[in-house]
Amino acid sequence: MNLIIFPVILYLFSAFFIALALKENEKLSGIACFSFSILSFISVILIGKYLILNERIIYFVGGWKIPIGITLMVDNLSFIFLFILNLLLPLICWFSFSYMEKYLKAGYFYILFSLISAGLNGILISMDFFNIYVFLEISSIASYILVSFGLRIEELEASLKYTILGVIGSAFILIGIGLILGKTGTLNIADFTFIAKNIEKKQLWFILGLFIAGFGFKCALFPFHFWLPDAHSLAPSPVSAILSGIFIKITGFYLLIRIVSNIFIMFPESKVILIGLGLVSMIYGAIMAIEQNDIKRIYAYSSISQMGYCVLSLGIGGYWGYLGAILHFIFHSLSKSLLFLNSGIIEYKYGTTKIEKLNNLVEEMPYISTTGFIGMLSLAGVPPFGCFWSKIIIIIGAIMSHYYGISFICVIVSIITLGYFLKLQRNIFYSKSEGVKTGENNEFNLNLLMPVIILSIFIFLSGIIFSPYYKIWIDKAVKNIESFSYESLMEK
Amino acid sequence: MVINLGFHIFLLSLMCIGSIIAVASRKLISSLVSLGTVGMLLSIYFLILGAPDIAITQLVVEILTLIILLSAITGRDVTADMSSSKLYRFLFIIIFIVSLITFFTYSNFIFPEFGKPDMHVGKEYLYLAPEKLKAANAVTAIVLDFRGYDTIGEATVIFTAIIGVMVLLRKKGKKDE
Amino acid sequence: MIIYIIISIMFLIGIYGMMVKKNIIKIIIGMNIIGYAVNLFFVVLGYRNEGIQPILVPGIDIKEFVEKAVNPLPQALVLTSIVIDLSTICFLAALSIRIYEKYGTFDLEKIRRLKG
Amino acid sequence: MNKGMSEIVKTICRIVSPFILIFGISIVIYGHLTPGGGFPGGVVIASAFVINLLAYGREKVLLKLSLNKSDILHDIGAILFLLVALTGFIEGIFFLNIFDKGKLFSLWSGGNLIFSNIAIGLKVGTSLFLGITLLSMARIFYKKDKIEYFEKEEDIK
Repeated sequence: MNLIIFPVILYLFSAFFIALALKENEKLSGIACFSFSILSFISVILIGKYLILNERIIYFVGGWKIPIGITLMVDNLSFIFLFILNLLLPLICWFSFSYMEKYLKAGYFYILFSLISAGLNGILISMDFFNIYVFLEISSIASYILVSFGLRIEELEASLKYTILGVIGSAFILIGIGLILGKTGTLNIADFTFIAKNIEKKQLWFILGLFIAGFGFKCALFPFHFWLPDAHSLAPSPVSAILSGIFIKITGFYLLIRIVSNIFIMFPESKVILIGLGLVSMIYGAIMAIEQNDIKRIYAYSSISQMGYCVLSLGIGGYWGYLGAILHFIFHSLSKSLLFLNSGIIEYKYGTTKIEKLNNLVEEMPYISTTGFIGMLSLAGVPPFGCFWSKIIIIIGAIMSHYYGISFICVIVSIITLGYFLKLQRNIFYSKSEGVKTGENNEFNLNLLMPVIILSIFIFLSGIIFSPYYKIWIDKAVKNIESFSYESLMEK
Repeated sequence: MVINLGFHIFLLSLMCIGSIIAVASRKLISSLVSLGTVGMLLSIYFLILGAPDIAITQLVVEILTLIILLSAITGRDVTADMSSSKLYRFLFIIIFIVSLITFFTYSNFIFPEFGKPDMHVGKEYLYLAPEKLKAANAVTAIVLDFRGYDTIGEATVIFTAIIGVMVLLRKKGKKDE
Repeated sequence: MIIYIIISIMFLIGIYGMMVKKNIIKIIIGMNIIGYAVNLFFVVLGYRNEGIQPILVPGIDIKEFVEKAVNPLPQALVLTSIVIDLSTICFLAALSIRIYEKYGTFDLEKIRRLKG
Repeated sequence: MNKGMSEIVKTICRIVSPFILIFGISIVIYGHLTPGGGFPGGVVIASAFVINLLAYGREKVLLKLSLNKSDILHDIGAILFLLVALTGFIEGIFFLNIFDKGKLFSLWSGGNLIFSNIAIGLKVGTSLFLGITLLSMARIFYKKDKIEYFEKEEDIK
């Protein structure tokens, strides 16, 4: 099944090819990057087609068997992440055509875009600790650079902060990998879980702690969140859409799922830590979002809050908890990317995202206000849209596991979310107060508009036609989280 | 080569002292020099630990790191580094004490045993590299063949960093600024 | 055990440099020390008492080689990790040059504009 | 023109740097037999150019290996390594070593290891040279209020 490795190879080749031949020509490099991302999307669809009949794909790089070589694996859980990632990337690339026109040497942007995509795809298909670390580093370094792409002072500083914290997080992860190597002599996840069965628990808790801290840095859980608001709000908007929409979920959340529920199965206590961290960052993000005065900063704090929901739901566990975590990941990815792209259009047209400078945009940008409205309603959890279903499932999960207080807090935070989004919506789109910005630049830029509209249609449909089409996949993924253990791969 | 534990500890403590000087020194130049000392000691220690590949790499990478950092500070303001945040220092002292206590109490559980690695994968490599791959250097065989996929990633990391340097040293970020 | 503890002290010194110091170059130095500590940790993991280097030279039997050589796997990983550190330092040096150009100082105290 | 460092340094550099270059190349080529390989060798090759850069100043080095050229070379190195990996697809598996393995301790042994070593050596050497040159040039250009590196190179020619 050679197809599994195609997304990574395609994106790597795209990066090298653009760097070699096209980087001086912005348009051509954009088109090349877009076509490679479409190819990658097609290969992911084909992987999905294969997964209908088979439970998982296992691939031995170089033909070396499990403990020796690097083994790749895609199962239904990683397929859902792969699908969302490769669905968003072409759209964001398309959006960048017009948005990146303003930047000097935008050819480099597409190189870095390809690199970050290659890194994220590589994390998702891998089944080897060190391989995951290497691809994590590729995508992280590319994201540090992308944050500072505009070379404004604030961007440089945000990038510096992000780099420092990211390096500390990576160091934790690397030390954890080293301890795994020292304890068991292997780097393969399946081999490790097979051996770890016979190791005493007290030998392993430190590794788990290091991993939770490291991936906590990556997905901005509460004590490790300092970098996120600056980095996500100051980066160019397509970059914010990648970072907030998908990057923190794959580098943080996906790997946390794997670590907590598939690899370190012997530690049910870790779930309690996740509930605590998730709860605190959920509340913290929501409260901080209220008092911000910049659109993108509100979205960034909202990201912290919504990641809190995901991690909380992962910690609650059980069928409903895992279902809620996966669904919330999907809907939050789509909606948050949509919102960041939306704010990117506003930034493109008006040059600012400060709330007090923007007024009554609904007359000048009817499309944008509609799509933004859809995204915000979805994130705030208003009934027909996606996040309503995921939030209600998380609440059900909390009640089923007898965490009544937590379900109550979830409802409260959801109301706060609705509050600050409605306030934002009213302030920038509908308020007719003084200082209305009357540029007549209501131009109809398809490159900017189409990705946003496509995304909002996705969100609308995925919310309304809830179950029948993709419920099978999500059920399979939930089953993967609940009962899959890597050691079953070792018996063959 | 038989080395007693004392020599290991001696070299390691030298490195520790060097890194303390590197962090604490007031002048950037002197802290860079002591950083270089630590790197060179590290390279020697790698050689003693039976890792000549890494020793070469560490030696040259150390030199290049120093050149990079020196080229970043030469001609610029390198006055004494006095400032350090009080809150973070306090936090750090807590972290330091807590982690030291943890390491000392649980060291048997946290760390693997020194000098007796688990070789159930390592032995396979040592056997397969000369026997099947006909490569004398097991480390190169791992880097480029058994785990070659990692090395693609590694080459990509350097590539990314160089692209990053090019991006950061552009004339300006946006066209209209 | 004492060897691992000294290495972790070195790691903590690096963390100190990154957390407490406010000079960008100092932060890079702290990062470098963290990298040293991690690399050292990996190589020490693979060390075998009275081990030989994992490179076959003519005259040694393969069986003897397998029994005696140190673990080559951590060394291969360290090679990767050294390069990753070098790349990060390259990038950070460029970033600090850029920041210096805007502010005329490496001191973060005078630079800090962003809150929270 | 009194650029770069003193005459002693220049002379020593002139004598030493070819040896460093050859040493680097030999580390790359014999990487599968002796300690070394693509990465250490590439770094040594880069340092051979970098000491010239330090001793003579950048103009003289850039005449030998210009920035444009090293920019292209490091992309080519990356693509070459990817292609070596892709040769495995001829027999159906990514990264499969399909070449003849040869005899132990001879130069041709280990199948594609030597190609990978050369590709990585090229990539690492040129990209580090590129990075360090750019970093050292940034200072000079900021002073002259001229930052873009490709512009400056045309002045040299």
